[in-house]
Amino acid sequence: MELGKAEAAIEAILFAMGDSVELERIAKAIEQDAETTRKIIYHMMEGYRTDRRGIQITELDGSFQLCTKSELYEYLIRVAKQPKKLVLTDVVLETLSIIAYKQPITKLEIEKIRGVKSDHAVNRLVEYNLVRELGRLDAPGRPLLFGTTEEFLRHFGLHSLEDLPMINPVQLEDFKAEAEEEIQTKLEV
Amino acid sequence: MELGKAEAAIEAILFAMGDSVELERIAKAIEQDAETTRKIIYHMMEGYRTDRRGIQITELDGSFQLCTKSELYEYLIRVAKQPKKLVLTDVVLETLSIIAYKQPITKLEIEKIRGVKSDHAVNRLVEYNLVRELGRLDAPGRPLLFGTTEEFLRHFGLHSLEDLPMINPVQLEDFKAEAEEEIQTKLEV
Amino acid sequence: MGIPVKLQAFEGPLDLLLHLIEKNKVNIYDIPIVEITDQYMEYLHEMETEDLDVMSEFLVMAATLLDIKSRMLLPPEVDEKGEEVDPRDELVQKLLEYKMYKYMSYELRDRQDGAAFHYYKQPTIPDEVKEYRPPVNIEELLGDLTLSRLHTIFRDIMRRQENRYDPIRSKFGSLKREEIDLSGTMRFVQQYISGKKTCMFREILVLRSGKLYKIVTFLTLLELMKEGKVAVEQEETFADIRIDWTGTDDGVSEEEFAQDYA
Repeated sequence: MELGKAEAAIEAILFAMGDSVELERIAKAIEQDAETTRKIIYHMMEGYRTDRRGIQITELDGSFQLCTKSELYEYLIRVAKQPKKLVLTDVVLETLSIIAYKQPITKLEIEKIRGVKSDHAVNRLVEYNLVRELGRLDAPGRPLLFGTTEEFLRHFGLHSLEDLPMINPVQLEDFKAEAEEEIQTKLEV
Repeated sequence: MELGKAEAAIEAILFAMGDSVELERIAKAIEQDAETTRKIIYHMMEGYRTDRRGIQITELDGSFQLCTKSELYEYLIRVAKQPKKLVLTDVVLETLSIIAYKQPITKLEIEKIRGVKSDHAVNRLVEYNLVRELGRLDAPGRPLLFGTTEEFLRHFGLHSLEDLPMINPVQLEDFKAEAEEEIQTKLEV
Repeated sequence: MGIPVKLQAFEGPLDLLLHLIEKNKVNIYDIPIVEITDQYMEYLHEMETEDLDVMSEFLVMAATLLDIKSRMLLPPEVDEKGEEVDPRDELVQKLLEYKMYKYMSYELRDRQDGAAFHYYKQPTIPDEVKEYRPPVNIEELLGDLTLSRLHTIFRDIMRRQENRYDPIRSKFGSLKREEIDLSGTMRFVQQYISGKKTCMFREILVLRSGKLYKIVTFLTLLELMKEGKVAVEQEETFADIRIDWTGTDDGVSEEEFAQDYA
């Protein structure tokens, strides 16, 4: 299969599917191995970068999906309905950040960290499709385990969980340093 | 507005809308007159003609729409038809065993036993032809009753449901006694 | 003295504690437990929440703070390595962890704003492609699932269900939510002690039922000690506590008490 034809096929597949499509499925459809397919897609991503293109390919945890470029948003809202913006309250965001970093995690563990019941927040997150049940923990009561969804990655513009903003060690160190300094000052007084 | 930017905006608009969009709406969105806009779109249509593109713009009665190129149809079928590796999850297995032993049974009763929603699992089992609807219960809401299929018997080499290994009633009593004992212990502490 | 902060704004006891620590500009590693506990209790008094779940969580933290406060007064405990144990350590770790996730949630919020400007497209797969279902190979699907395995699975489910079933509570018919009126209960406990002049802690505990009542009773006792209205004595750990009323204001007499709470 010629490269141009492969690119055309992949564009058609991503366009028609709308949703994200796993690398393996694309590879099978164009009858190439996964690595070659990945290279082709990365090459295509370069091509979409030109100013003349209004769409791009985004990678989500080993899957690929077409979407519009964010800088064209202003033109889109003139024709398309503005997508409903999900407003996440502090409570919900806090719960989400715990799930994102600690997944798979049970409600009880979330509650331990937050110090308050978190049922409501977890249910909201499942409803928004940002969080899903991953299975059950093999422990008494077989509690449900929760983790984030692909929609979560999309919503926060992440390509995989590894893209999660890291807890900045410098910042945490800063907290510590500050604390120590204060103690020092007090001792000297 | 620069030509490249206009093309990008039009591509993004057509992509996001999915349906066909009238020339006038596109023109308004990119703040050009209809004639200029039409010229830009015709120019874009030329660009899509290259072998590397998998989508194209079609004109429908003064409206424009993005769609996949028809010669790539076979790739779409290949993606869609790829059999996903089916696995029976724990949830599905649990549901199957409950239906096998408790039939005829409603979804609600299954959920009571499992303690969680079981729609998905029941639907899967019906799809696999291991479980079927047996009729409706003569109760409010007339809920559906489920039971196992002939396929189920065939697979397990059973001649009838009576061949199912029985649950020992003594064992069930044991479970109950165990549970009560545990609670008793907890209360005494 | 009123506190000009909406209490509902706090998501939980940890959130409130962090606020107090920041407001007082104190070091999280060296929390002045006496001041912070006092302020925390003050907030608690101001709290007018009907939600008992929320209230009990704040009360549990209050009990923790008071516990730390009392342990700070005792000679320092020593761990197996011979190092002094700071009673505040566990709380500090919890606060730090909570603070970290709170900080990360702000990071996530920022990310969300940047990611909101993409449009995605609905699938436009031709119907005949969309409706295609590959045939299910049942033999392959069921694999080595045997009847005895199915039987074991069912047995496990039934066992789990029995474990879930609580034979004692289920006899109650319906479960009532624990209702407790905080200030009323505190008044009740104070009146009981002042009426009796001398009584035992366990004696008060059995007057009413419920975990919340026990917590509130304990808190009230600590409060009365702080105000110098009672003197307490405990012979050994876990022994009953003897309470003597030393307050100046007249307590309620036993007769009146009996009338009020008969």
